[in-house]
Amino acid sequence: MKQKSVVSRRTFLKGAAATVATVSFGGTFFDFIFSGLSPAVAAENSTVELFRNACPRNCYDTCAILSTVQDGVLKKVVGDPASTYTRGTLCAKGFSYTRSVYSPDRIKYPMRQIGRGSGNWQRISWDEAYTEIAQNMLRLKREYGSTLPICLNKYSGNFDIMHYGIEGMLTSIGNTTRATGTPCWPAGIDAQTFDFGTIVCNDPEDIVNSKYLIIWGANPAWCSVHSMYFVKEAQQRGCKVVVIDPILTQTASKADLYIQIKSSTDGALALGMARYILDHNLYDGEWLAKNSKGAEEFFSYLKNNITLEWAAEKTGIPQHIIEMLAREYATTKPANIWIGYGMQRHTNGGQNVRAIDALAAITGNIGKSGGGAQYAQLETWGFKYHAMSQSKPANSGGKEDRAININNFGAEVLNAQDPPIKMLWIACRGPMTQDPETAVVKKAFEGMDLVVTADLYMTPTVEMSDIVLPVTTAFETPGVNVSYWHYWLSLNEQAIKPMYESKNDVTIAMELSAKLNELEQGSCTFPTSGDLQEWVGKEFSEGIYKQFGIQDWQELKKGPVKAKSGLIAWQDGKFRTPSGKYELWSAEAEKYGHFPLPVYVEEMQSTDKYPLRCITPHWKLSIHSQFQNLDWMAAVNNEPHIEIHPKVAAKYHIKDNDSVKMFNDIGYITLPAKITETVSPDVVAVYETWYKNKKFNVNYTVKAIPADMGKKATGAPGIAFHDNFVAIQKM
Amino acid sequence: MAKKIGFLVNSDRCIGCHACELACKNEYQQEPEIRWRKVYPLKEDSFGGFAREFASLACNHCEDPACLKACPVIAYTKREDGIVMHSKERCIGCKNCMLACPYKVPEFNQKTKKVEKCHMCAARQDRGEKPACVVGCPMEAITIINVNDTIAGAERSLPGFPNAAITNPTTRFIKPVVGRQVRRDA
Amino acid sequence: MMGEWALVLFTVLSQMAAGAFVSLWVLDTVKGNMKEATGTFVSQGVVLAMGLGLLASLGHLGHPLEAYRASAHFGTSWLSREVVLFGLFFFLSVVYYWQWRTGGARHLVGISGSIVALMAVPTSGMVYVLAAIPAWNNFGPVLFFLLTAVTLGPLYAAVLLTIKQYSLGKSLFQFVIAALFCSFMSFALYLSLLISAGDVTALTGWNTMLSITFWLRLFIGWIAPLGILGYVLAQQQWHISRYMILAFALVLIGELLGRELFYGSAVALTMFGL
Amino acid sequence: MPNHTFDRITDLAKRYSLYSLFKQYYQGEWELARKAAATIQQYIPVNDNLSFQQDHQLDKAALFDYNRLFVGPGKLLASPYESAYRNAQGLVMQEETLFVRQFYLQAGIEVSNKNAFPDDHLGLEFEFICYLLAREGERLQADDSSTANHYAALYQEFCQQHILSWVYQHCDDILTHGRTSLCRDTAIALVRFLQTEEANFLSKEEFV
Repeated sequence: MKQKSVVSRRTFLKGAAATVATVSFGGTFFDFIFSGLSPAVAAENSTVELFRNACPRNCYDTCAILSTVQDGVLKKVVGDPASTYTRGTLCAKGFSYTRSVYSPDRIKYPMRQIGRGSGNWQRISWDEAYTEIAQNMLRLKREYGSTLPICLNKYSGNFDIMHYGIEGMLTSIGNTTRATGTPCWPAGIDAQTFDFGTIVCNDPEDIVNSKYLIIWGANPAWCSVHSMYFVKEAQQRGCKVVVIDPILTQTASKADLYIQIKSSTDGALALGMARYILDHNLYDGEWLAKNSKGAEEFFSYLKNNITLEWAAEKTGIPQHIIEMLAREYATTKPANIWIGYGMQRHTNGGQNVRAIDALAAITGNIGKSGGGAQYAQLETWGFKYHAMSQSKPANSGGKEDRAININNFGAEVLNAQDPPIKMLWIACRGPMTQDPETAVVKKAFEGMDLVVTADLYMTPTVEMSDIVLPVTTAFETPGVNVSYWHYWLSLNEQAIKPMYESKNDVTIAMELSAKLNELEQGSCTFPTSGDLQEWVGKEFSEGIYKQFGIQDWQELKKGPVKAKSGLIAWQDGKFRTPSGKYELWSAEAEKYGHFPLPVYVEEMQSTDKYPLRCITPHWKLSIHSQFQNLDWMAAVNNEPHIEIHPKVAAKYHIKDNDSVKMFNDIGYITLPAKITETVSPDVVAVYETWYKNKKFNVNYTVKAIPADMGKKATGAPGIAFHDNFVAIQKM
Repeated sequence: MAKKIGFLVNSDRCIGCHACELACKNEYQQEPEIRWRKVYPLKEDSFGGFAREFASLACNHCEDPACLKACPVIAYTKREDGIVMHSKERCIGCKNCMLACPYKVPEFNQKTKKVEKCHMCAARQDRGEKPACVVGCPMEAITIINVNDTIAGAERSLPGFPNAAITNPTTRFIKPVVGRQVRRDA
Repeated sequence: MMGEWALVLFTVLSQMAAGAFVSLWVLDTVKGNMKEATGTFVSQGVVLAMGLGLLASLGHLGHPLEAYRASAHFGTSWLSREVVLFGLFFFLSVVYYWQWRTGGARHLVGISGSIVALMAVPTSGMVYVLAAIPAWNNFGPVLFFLLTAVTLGPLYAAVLLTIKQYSLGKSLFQFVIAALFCSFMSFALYLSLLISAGDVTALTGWNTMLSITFWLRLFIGWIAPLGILGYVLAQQQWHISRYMILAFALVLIGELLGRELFYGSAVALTMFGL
Repeated sequence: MPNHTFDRITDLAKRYSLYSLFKQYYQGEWELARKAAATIQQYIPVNDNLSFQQDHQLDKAALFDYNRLFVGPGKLLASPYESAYRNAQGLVMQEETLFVRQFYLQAGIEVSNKNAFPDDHLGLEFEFICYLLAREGERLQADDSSTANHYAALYQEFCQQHILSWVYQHCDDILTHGRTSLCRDTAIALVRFLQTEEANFLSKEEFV
């Protein structure tokens, strides 16, 4: 349209002048009043400051970051050399943070969608947002006699301790419904809770002391980049690194020995090895007698039910390899096993983890530097959770919070009765991209009176929301972070001002509380004001100060600190099980409907109709729906792909890069093929992530099949993400 | 003889995580399509068995750089320590160096209408710091070496790397070692 | 790989101008019966073609206004040498035109202009002889650039001459037919060499063979003009100007297509197969 | 006051009033923006059949259109940030935003909520122009033509270095993506207005 027809000045202004006179502007012609601008304060010379930040993502490494800020603008981020775990480095995602903070796609203002899913948005002020939310909450309380119709779905988008204030916000309005459990690691937690009493792992920097390391169903080269340095260091010091994984992952490519086990049969391999160890008297009877309960029952189970031939047939691994593995593991001391989260996302995931734990127990490899059965640790999470622990208002109705299973969210929201669920609050979460059975989740969203989502970008979840609240990135708000793997504690300072009208989740809680109390005094107990730094300070407990050897949290401004004790799991031999011992036989497991012993439970099998197992691991350039939408990541890779074995590809006449349709009875996706020998003929791999302008979501094909365990420690069973059976065809 | 420096790319340590590539972009905050350092996937079967292997490559700061020879405005100069520098002021955007370089290193910046490439963080190294990619690599898979030193296992090429005889690059490689693999290909 | 219109125009026009200049000089010295008006007109055509070529080459630069600096690296850069030689050639062609116009002693400028022209064209070809692009790392670029000059140049000169009613002898026709035939045969040889060389080079060969531009170039640039000129020779009607103009037009289009193919189909060394 | 100064002031006042309308359109809440758009389209007759009249009744559609183009929450279809047109991915707070910040500083101005709202938002750039024109007018009224000319020069430089380098493309995006005539007609009006300003700069250069 840019036609350059230049209307001559005279004619144009003559036309305009005629009308100007009729409408006056009030006051003199030049009554200029500032609205967005203001006189510049003394032009101070350019200042460059360094701030301590921490990456709050759902990742083993939780890196300590040093941000460079010039005149209030974040210029670059580097790893904080003070941490001996991340050693001054980040990962590809961490290095792209400037592109996230200043992305043009960031949501800038609170907005209201007129017609959920219509794409018609209206900008509203924070006050208008709070008013509508508060009125809705109070209406629901009146209508249903409690705030239970309000449901929170919050999980791993931001693991900064302050963000537990979101749970606190919901508690402070009364009993509410909570999407409980975790899609990530629940079966493994329950398994280790039955075996050890809870999950504790060695300090990952201790891996260098292992002489034999089995990485079982984990891919640290993609999901815990900094651990790989210590794995490599261990290798250089003579440690044999074995990787057991259905997929020849990036980690497997670095292994001394890679075993391509049939997916979901890990328990059979572990029990086969245990049987060999038993038969050849390679077990540590002394350790078992002193520290374990149920060894005899376990050994008799092995003798009567487990044979090496069966294990070989079950796992697809030649018997002599199982024997070699068992012998090497049992005789090389100390021997370490790292149990991955992918490995337990099966219908028999929990039992498989217990079988692997049992290997570590019978060989006495527990409580030792360089040994153990590493899964995760929450030992460094002993905060006060001040922001989370709020009291419920007296008249809020309902007996207690209601839990629904986060891993079957859509169906459970739809089926919730007396009272039904009428309002959703989504924060640090993306159900529309991360949950199974996306169609059911969408149906649940459609049935709501009000959906509020706090997010940074226009995700599919925000598209299905009524109100979107812009939130701050880690660089715009104070916080504190710990990891579920390493033992470091990092402060997160506010490096820059919050962009646009974005707010921290705790600020949102405070201001919503103010509005609720304005509309109905006493309807919300959340404090209505407070400096965010002070909130951070209040999270620190005596235990944390003792554990990390600091007197005051401000010391963390000088850099991250490492826990001073408890770096080797179970070194004191005091197991937190009912018996105080390692329980091969767990009455607690029986109580939750599982076998008391780590017996083998049959894995889910493919069907003729859907012969291929689709494994959906994490993608290396994203954490779930985060990072892959940034422009730097898109420049490295901007295309999902399905990894197919050459034999399978040949059968379907698929060549490299051909477009392939992968489908089962609940959904389908289409994406380019990558022909590779790194998957086995019975498996295809599709990495789960979210590309901002592609209709790709592998979860269209994933059913909400529960994993076997998870209820005890996390409140709900996990999801058997990798028991997803599909068929493929060339497009 | 002056110390000649070059990159040592240890593909045995490299896990293809692209941190080096993004550390470089983070240091210089470039446009997305400008990638001074790229992590190339190597063919699966190049080292026996099948494995996900990578080589992280930026400018190879060659002994006799084709870019320097081809450039009509003498925008390229090779420093005493071997770093091949590109002068933004002199470049007229004729892209002749992009044709001449066997490793596709020089890139055309649409905004400045000039070519640019990795300068091995010359300014950082002059300040005694290591290049951003070297510091940013979690596996310490990229290091700066004296090209004249003999380093165990260091080779001048990798399968798929264009013939080193053309421009005599200073980059040295360490081949990845693929362990024993028990695979189910039946 | 680099379908650059600017370079296609520059190379074809500069080679045409060079070829035309030499043709004019040869006719002038051998025959010596050329009227000054005709000579002026033809040399003016040469200057125009060369000028247009230089102008087109600026379109390829990120910073055209600083193109003058491109001669700085004469020592090692073939591109600098090309810029210097074609710059010099352009200057000499202007002087030659001026001497034709003013009746000055043009012999010395004619010789030196022709020498510079015959050096400039291969130099321009050498710019593309790069180890990084195997398909070009051979006799190809220089030979084809020369062949363009040798086929298109005389034809362009001939067209200008016929416009000025200069009677062309048979020899010019024979020369052009021979040149065209040689160009066709050498490209066929070059193509078969490429395809048999394997991997990246072969890929370039196949890229060429399988592209429509190649087949268009084959008919328009070689077969059609050869047919016409052959017919003209057989009928001894070389004095009829419209055949000459038609042949020139066809060869010009053929050369432009051929050059587009030259730039478009070349595949550089790949990095690890990417 | 000599009449040619009087002419200059009234001319300045007209341009000032139009710029402040565009400022409100880009900076104000929706109600303000809608009113500003309506007033603009009265001054700069965009199309004869005055189609924009009935369109304004479709308030909601115009509002959603306005938000899809300039506000969000999805990807902005006609981003009102200069950086969206000056760097490949439209990242804010990069050198493009900071060039604008330098320019504001030259005139002793800065964004009040600095580093929270990028300086190169069109609403802020128009406000900066209103400021310059207001100071020019005020100086003319105080008969201090040398300072007035200084502000006029600043205004011209800012327009040429910033506004004119991207706002046409911005208006193009509005016309490609805008659905309602309220947004489209305001874009056409803006283009016409800026074209006269551009012509004004050229004609001034001729006889100066």
